[in-house]
Formats: sequence, C-alpha cells, structure tokens
Amino acid sequence: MITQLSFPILLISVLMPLLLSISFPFLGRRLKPKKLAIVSFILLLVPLVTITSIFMTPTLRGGAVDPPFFSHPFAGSFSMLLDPLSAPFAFGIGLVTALVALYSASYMKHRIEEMEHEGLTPPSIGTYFMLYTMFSAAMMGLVLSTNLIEFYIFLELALLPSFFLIIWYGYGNRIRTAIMYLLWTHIGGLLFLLGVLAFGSSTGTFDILNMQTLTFNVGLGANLPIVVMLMITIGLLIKMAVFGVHIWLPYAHAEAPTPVSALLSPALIGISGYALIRISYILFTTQFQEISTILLGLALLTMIYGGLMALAQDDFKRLLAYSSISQMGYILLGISTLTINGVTGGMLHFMTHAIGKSVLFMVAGSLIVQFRGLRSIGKMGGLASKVPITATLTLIGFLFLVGIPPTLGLWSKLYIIVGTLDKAMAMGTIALVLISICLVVGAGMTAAYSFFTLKRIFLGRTPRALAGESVRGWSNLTAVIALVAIVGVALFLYPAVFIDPLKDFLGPLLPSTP
Amino acid sequence: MDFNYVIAMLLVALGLYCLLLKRNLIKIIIGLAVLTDGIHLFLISLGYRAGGTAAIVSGEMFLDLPGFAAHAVDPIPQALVLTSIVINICILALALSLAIYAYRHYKTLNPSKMRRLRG
Amino acid sequence: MKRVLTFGMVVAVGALLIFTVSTDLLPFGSFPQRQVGEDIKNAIGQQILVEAPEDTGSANVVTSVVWGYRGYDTLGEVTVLFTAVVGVLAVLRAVGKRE
Amino acid sequence: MAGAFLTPLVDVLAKRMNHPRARDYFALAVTVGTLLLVVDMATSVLGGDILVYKLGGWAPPLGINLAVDGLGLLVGLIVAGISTLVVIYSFVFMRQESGLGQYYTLMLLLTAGMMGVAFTGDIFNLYVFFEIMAISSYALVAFRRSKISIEGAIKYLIVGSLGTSFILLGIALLYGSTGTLNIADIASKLAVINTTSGSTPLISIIALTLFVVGFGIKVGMIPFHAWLPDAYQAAPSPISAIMAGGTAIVGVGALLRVSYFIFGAPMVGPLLIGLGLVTMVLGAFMALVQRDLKRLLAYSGISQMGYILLSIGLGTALGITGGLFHMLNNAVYKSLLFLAVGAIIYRVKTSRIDELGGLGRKMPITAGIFLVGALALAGMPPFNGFASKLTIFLAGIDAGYPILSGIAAIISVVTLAYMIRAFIAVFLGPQTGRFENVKEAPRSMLFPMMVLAAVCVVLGVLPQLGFSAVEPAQEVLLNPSSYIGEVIPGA
Repeated sequence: MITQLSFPILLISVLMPLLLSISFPFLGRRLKPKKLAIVSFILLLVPLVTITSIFMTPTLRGGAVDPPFFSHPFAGSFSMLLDPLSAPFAFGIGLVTALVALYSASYMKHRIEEMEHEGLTPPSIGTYFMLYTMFSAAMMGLVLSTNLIEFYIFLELALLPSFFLIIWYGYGNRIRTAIMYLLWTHIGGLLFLLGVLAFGSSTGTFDILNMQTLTFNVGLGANLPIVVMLMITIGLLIKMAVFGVHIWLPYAHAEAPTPVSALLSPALIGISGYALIRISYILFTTQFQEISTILLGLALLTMIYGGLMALAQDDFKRLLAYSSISQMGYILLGISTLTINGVTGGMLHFMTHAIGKSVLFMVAGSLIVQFRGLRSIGKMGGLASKVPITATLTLIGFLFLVGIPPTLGLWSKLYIIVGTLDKAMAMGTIALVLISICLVVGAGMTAAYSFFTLKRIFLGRTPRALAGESVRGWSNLTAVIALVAIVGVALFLYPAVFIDPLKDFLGPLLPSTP
Repeated sequence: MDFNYVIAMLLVALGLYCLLLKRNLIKIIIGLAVLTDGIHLFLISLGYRAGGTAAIVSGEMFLDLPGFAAHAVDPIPQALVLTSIVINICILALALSLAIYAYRHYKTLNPSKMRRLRG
Repeated sequence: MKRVLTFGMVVAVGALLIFTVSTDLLPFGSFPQRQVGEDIKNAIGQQILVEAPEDTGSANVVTSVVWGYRGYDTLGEVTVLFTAVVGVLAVLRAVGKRE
Repeated sequence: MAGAFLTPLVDVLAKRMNHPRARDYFALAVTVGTLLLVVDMATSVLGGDILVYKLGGWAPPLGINLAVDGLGLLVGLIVAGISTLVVIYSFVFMRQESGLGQYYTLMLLLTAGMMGVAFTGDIFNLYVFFEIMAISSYALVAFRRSKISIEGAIKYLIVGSLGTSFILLGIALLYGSTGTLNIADIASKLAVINTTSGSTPLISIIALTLFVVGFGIKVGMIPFHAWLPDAYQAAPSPISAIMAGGTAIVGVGALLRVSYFIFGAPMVGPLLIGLGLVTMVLGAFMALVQRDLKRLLAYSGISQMGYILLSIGLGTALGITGGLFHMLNNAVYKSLLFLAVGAIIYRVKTSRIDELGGLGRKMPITAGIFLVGALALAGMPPFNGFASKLTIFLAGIDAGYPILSGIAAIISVVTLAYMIRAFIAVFLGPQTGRFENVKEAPRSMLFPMMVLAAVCVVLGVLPQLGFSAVEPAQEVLLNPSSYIGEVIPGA
C-alpha cells in the first residue's frame, strides 16, 4: 500500500541538487575541480540516501508519496512517488549519478585541457558540474513523478542540460550530433506530450496516481482511441532508441563526454522502459496488451540489431552505444511479455545495465585519459599488463551485460528469459521455437561482442605506439569505477530487496495468464 | 442608386489600384490620398439628410431648436472627417519626406528597384 | 501575371464595396435613421443635434462635437500632427550636412 | 484613477521640453509613471471591475469614454512594462545617434498611442490612437536614415497606411449601419440586428474583413506580413523590441476587441484559426531559412502570432486563456531577444548569422539571456513559453481539433531547430579574429534584458501568475455583455 508522507522529502531531495546546481559556475571560480566534484557528489547523494532510507523502512516498502507540491485545476497535482516499480530506477540513477560525479572531476579536467589544446574554449568546469547535476536531478525527478505533465517537464529538463553537455564538451562533430540528439528526442517528447494532452483532455486528469485514494488510475484510458496510446508509446520508444528510431543514439552517446555517456546511455534511455509500464501500461492496460506482441517483435529485432552493429564497431564508445541499443531490446522484451517474471526482469535489467554500462563507459573514459584520447579498439591490445585493474573492471562490466555471476545481470536476464519463454509458450510452438532462437542468438551476440572486445583490448600484443606509454595503475578514475562495480556485485547477493516488492506490486496489475 | 456612396467606393477602388499597381512612389502616395478621400466622402455622405441644412444654428433658428435638429445634417461625420483629414495629411507628409530621402539614396522613385532587403 | 491578379482583386474589392454600400445601407440622405433590428433608431448625431446648442452654447454644432463631445479625438489629432512634425524632423534632420 | 487614463496625454504634453541631459531621465520617469499607474489600476481590474472614465463628462454614446477591462489592462501592462525597459536600454544603445530629442519624443508618443488603443472605448478614437502609434513607428523605423531603414520605413508606411485606411472604412461602414461609434453601443446594436434579421448582413461581414485585414497588417499576419521583417530589420533594435513586444500585441488586442466584442466569437473563430494556422506554419519555415538574426526573429514573431490567433480562434475558455497567455509571454521573450540582438549589434556591428560566431566567450551574459529567450520561444520548460504552448496544445485537443495541436507541435520543433541553430551560430563555434576585442554589453543594456529573462523564468515556474493576469481578459472576451453593461448602463 502507498503511504502518504507528511513532509515532501522526496521533492526536496530532487529539488535541492536541481536548484543548488545553479551556484556551481560561481563556486567553480573558487574551488578546485576535485572539491567541486565532491560538492556535486554530496548533492546527488541526498536523493540516493533519501530513497534508500525510505525503501529500507519496512512500513514504506509498499510505496511512499509526497504531499502534492503543485496543483492546478486541469494540470492535476504534481507529487513525487517512490514505490517498488520506481525504486530500482531511482536507486540505479542515484547510485550512478553520484559516483560518476566523482569520476567527472579528473576526466573533465583532462577533457577541458585537451579542448584548450585544440584551440577551443569550452565553458568552465563549474558550468559542467551545474549541467551535470541538473541533468542527474531531473532524471531522478522523472522517475519519481506522479503526473504526466510533471513527467514531461522533467523529461525536457533532463534533455536540455544533456544537450549542452554534448554541444560544449563532446567529441567529433559535436554540434551536429547535439542538434540531432535534441531534435530527435524533442520530437519524441512532443509526441508523448500530445498523447498525454489528448489523454488528459478526455479523461479530465493527468494524474497517474490518484492523490485522494492513493491508487493508480489503472486502465483509465481504456476507452480512448488507440492512437492516443500509440502516440505516448512511440514517443517513449523514440527516447528509448528501439530499432527504427535509434539513429540518433550511437552519435549522441559516442560523442558525448564520457561521464555524460555513462549517464545518457544506461540511465536516460532506460527510463523510457519504466515509463512504458508506468504510463502506457497502467493507463492503457487493454490497448497495451493488444500491441504487446508487436513490441515483442520489435524488442527482439532491436536486441539482435544492436548486437550485430556492436560487433562491427571499432570505436570503443560507439560499440558501447550500440550495445546499449541491444540492452534496450532486452528491457523492452521483458516489458512486452507482460508476465510477472518478464516485467520484473526488465525493470531489474535497467539497474544491471545502468551499473554495467556506466562501468564500461567509465573504463572507456579512463582509457581515453590514460592513453591520450585512445578510442579505437584496433589500436589497442595487450593492455591487461599495463592496466590490470582497469582490465578487471572491464571484465566485470561485461559480465553484467552478459549476465554471468557474480553480477546482477544474472538475475535480470534470467527473469527476462523465463518471462519470455512463458509468453512464448502461451503463443504456440512456432513462436516458442522462433523466440528461443532469437534469444539464443541475442545472448550469443552479447557474449561475442563482450569477450571479443575484451580480448582485443586487453590480450594479445601491445601495438608499438602504446608500448612506451607508462600508466599509473590505480588512479582516481578506477577507484570510482571499482566502487560502482562493488555495489553491483553486492546487489547480486541480495536481489530480493528489489525483486520481492516488485513482484508483489506487479502481481495484481498484470494479466494472470499471459 | 446612391451616387455618393458608389462614387466614394469608386474612389476607394481607384486609390487601391494606384497603391497596389503603380510603380512610382509619388503615385503610390497619391493613391493613398485618393483612397482616404474616398472614405471621407463616404463618411460625409452618411450624414446627409435629404434637404437638410448645415449644422449651424443661426439667427432665428435659436428660437426653434427642435426644428433645427429636425433639419440639420449629422455633425458627427463632419467632425470625424476633420480629424481624419488632419491625420491623413500627417501621413502624407511623412510619406513624402521618406520619398525625398529614398530618392536621394537611390536616385529613383520605383520601389521595386530599391532592393536592399531580401529574404 | 501578378499584376493581372492584383488588378482583378482590386476590381473585385471595389465591386463588392459598391454592391454593399448600395444595398445594405439605407439610401443616401436618410440620416438620422439607422436600421437597428426592426425598429429604426436615430443615429447619435441626432441626439447631439438636439442637445448640443443648449449643452455647449455653441452655434456651430460641428464645433461642439469637435471640441466637446469628441474632444479627446481632437487631442489625438493634434498629437498625430505633432508626431508627424517630429517624425519629419527626425527623418529630414540635418539633411544639408550629410551631402 | 482618472489620472491613470490621462497618462497618455501627459506623455504627449510633457515632451516638448528637450533638455539634452535631463531628457533621458524624463523619458524614463514618464514610462515608469505610466507603468505605476497601470499597476495601480491592475489591482481593481484584476478583482473583476471594469473602470470607465467619461472624458469631458459626456455620457458614453455621445462622448468618448475610456474603459479599462481585463483585456485592456493586459495589453496596457505589457506595453508599459516593455516601454520602460526599452527606454532604459536606449540610454546607451542610442548614445551615438543624433536627433535623440526626436527619438525619445517619438518613443513616448508610440507608447502613448499604444496605451490609448488599449484603453479607449470608442472605435474612432481607437483609430486616432492607432494612427499615433503607426506614425511614430514609421518615423522610428526610418530613424537611422540608412538605405535599409528608409526602404523598410517606406514599405511599412505604405502597407500600414493601407491597413489603417481599411480600419477607417470599416468604422465608416459600421457607423453607416448602426449610427454610433462607441464600441459597446455598436456591439449591442449589431447583436439586435443579427437576431432580428436571423443572419449577419453583408455589410457587417465586409466591415469585419476590413478590420481583420487592417489589424492583421499591424500584427504581421500572413499574407499581410511582407513589411514586417524589413521594418524590424531596419529599425534600431530597441524599436524592433518595442514593436515586437508592444505594437504587435496592441494589434492583437485591438483585433480581439473589435472582432470579439462587435462581431462575436462564432463568426470570427474559423477565420482566426485559418489565418493563424497559415501564419504559424509559413512564419516558422521562413524563419528557418533566414540569414539575418533580426529577420529570423521577425519571422519567428510572425509564427508566434499564428499561435496566438489560432488559440484565440478556438473560442473556448481554455483556448483564449492560452492565446492571451502566449501573447503575454511572446511579448516578454520576443522583446528580450531583440534586445539581446541589439546588444550584439552594439558590440559587433552586424547581425548577419554568417558573420557571427563564438561570441559566447566574450559576451557570456548576453549569451545566457539569449538562450533563455530562445528556449522560452521554443516552449521548453521551465520557461514561460512552455506553459502557454502547453495550454494551447491542450486547448486544441479539448476543442476537438487534435490535428491543430499536432501541427502546432511540429512547428514547435521547427522553432526549436531554428532558434538553436541561431544560438549555436552566434555564440558557439569558432571565434574569428574580428571579435578579439568584443566586450560584454554595458550594464544599462543588460539590466532590462535581465528583468525580462527573470520574468520568463518566473512565469515559467509559476504559471498561475500568468493565468491570473489573463483570466479577466478571457472573461471579458467570452462574455462582453458585462463590459457593455458597464459602459452603457441600461443598454
């Protein structure tokens, strides 16, 4: 059951970093990057600690909601909700954003020096931390929002800082990339908004959660034309970069500065998966069931396409970006089965992916720092002897993606696969065979690009260009990465923290027999 | 047929024609003047009373004010036209001064040859 | 082509205006009547004609309208005149010096 | 209270003094005074009152009256606020120009004209003030006397005078058919005509068309927009700002007053929707291809006018609220953007997008302010454009035209595209050596821009403020009878 808190603690924990971040450009003149990073870390730790403590309180496990902080006759009431569904997302985002903030300090110092070396004058590091903290806090707000308009506002609030992060600190043709990113996701967002408005104007409310009864407006849009639901869903799918509308993602995620990629790639796009359940499914239950089979196909396609493209990449960050597409396929797959196991797996996989992919992106970043902008896998090789710890961390990162213990990935993939097979069995033999084949291919592909990449980077002969490089094995960068990985491994041991409440929560919502 | 109205509207149409189709700045401004004069004529005609007198009370009319009111023409359009004429003169003055300047700059009065602004 | 179209448009507008004023208005010379609904009402000018000589004491009713009833318009008119003077001065300021 | 109505006059009478030093502060004092008086009226008008002032004491149908209702107040508030800021901005911006006496005089006359149009209750008086506004803006556009400003002014003057003549002809036709000039009186008499004859007579339709064309020209409605980009480009930047944020808004206000009051929503609605749609779409696409910053802003202003007209044309309470709120927001961020471009021109001497680049480093505050305006224009949260665009989209869906909302949303993406493109081209990218010594804009220019930017944020974060300012205007438009009853008791 959802409990209403007497004090808007969730809101404060989101707004505090969002508003205080404005002071960073001014702080940036006084403080060193490292101290700035610590301030940002502490700010972002606030929501993380808040949600963890709320979620760990047994009486609040069923969900906790703030008193509404804004209400309007037709916009409805805005509030913040932490429940079993949003908890894995909130926790994953909180963890990754806080730790990546620490990672940013050394990386961005390097990046800004590098850009100045190229004769560019990027905005100061204070501006970076302002945008970074805003971006993180907006994502947190996104996951916790209880109102469709509120959700859209946070969606755009997350989009804007990330756009500026790419356009100011990105690599390559960053202006083009950033515009592409902005316009694609803005189109997705507006599509979503139009659907939301159509929903709101015919049902009379924009609330996902009814603030009086504290129950979800399940199936409220059941009688609306399917177009409304399709608009919302397609808007989210664009943001999620599933196959067909994924064009913007490899560019944006590969060219963003690495700490930002580490947030963009796993966190921001995964949130759309969350919104598919929270918004598309809960509000449009019947219509969503109708299109779930199409989504299943789309998910398999995305999974395999992302894997294939990842195999073909030479640029490490681009490879990771395509692998994100593939992992989005997994999340969507879990969701589209609409079985308890599948959806639980999908939600859990967000966390797996958030941790694993941020580890990998940070590894890519540390390679860039340590080897002066090295991104091409073809030029790497035999680095394990030079950077053993980084190599280990990369291994752990890939283990997350492939789903091999001791990582959370095992559980999430397991649940997704079990859920998918449940669904496939219900669909008939041919479907079962086809889907199984796809699953095997998909899993094989993930394993292939993971281990193949590992081998190419860390094993084999060191190219002559890199042979002379001397590297410090243990830097600030790797410490942070290790911290993320350790939390991820710890979650492997206690996945029940998230799984059990999720199952209890989803049980009554999902159709009993798929 | 109400000739006053029709002719007023003809003047308006004629002014419109000059304004839109002439290629000389001065003629365009003349068109503007004709157009507004048409409107003034129309306004004045609106106030005419068949067989009416001017709206000036004189002599013995002071003794028969109701009778005067029943025979005089409408004073309001006259007042409006007075105002409007002045306004129109102002516009024409400004227009002509701009035309003078334009001629100094371009040595032509053909607006289609004054093409600095594009887009 | 464009000119022909414009010319056609001008003719059409003129014809429409002429048609309108000659059908939809009461015939020329029919002040003070104005058709409002089924009953025919007097224009405000008639009321002014009745009241003005006593209200303002001016022999010329037009004067009383210009300076009295619609004094604010006259003020506006003077302002327009002033604006135009300032405007012309602004546009033509120091023409001689520039040559 | 009576003093408040007379402010425009005070403006007019007082400007004959032309002391070179004091003149700046005099202009400022007058605009601030106007603003304070409007704010003073605001308290009672927002409470639901309609203030009526009979000039010279003549009863309304005979004499002229001023009437401040929600709509007039909204327009007056925008105009007074923006003129004040623009005057402050002009202190430094115009310093090198000659003929500043005329400049401030014309500026105050422009303000007076706009205030008069906003508050008057008499249709011929509206025309007179409209002319004051028009003539002073013609002269101001031509103020620089360079080739382009003369050409821009001539185009503006010819097209604009055509528009005002149409308005005058419309007034004549209305006088011919109703025999009165008071807006409220005309409205009640036309209502009688329509109900007894069962349909709207041709003459009313013609008059309406003339008004729509006449005011539409001033607003920059497509297809009557040709003058607007030229004039905005040619005018000094503060004048562009006051024209975008004041004159155009006054045009909309007058159009609404005349069309909604006199002719009623059902007749005007479809017309406004159609014109609004065309204006919105074409304006945005033309903005996309502009190479000059000021022209780009001019076209985007046209496009935003489209949003306003479209939304108001819907005729629902939500639509009108959204449209008026967008009108308020548009005035704020559009004048903000013009002022920001003015700051660039002041320092760099060009507004061509191709020649600019990398100014973000040199003028960070201007860049930030421009960005706020651009994002507000594109309808991004948390800025004010978002709140009003959202309302417009919602109103479209609510009124049963989801397709209109869809088009508006697409245009909103286009808007984002061209504004971001402009921002990148001007402030980011490589620096050219030419701009080595460029400095941040002077403080007295930054101050008005900061105020406007702050308004953008405040209205975006607390949209209730905007809604409450717009609410009385919306009520008046939907239900003119209260206004009519207030002006002419017993009508």
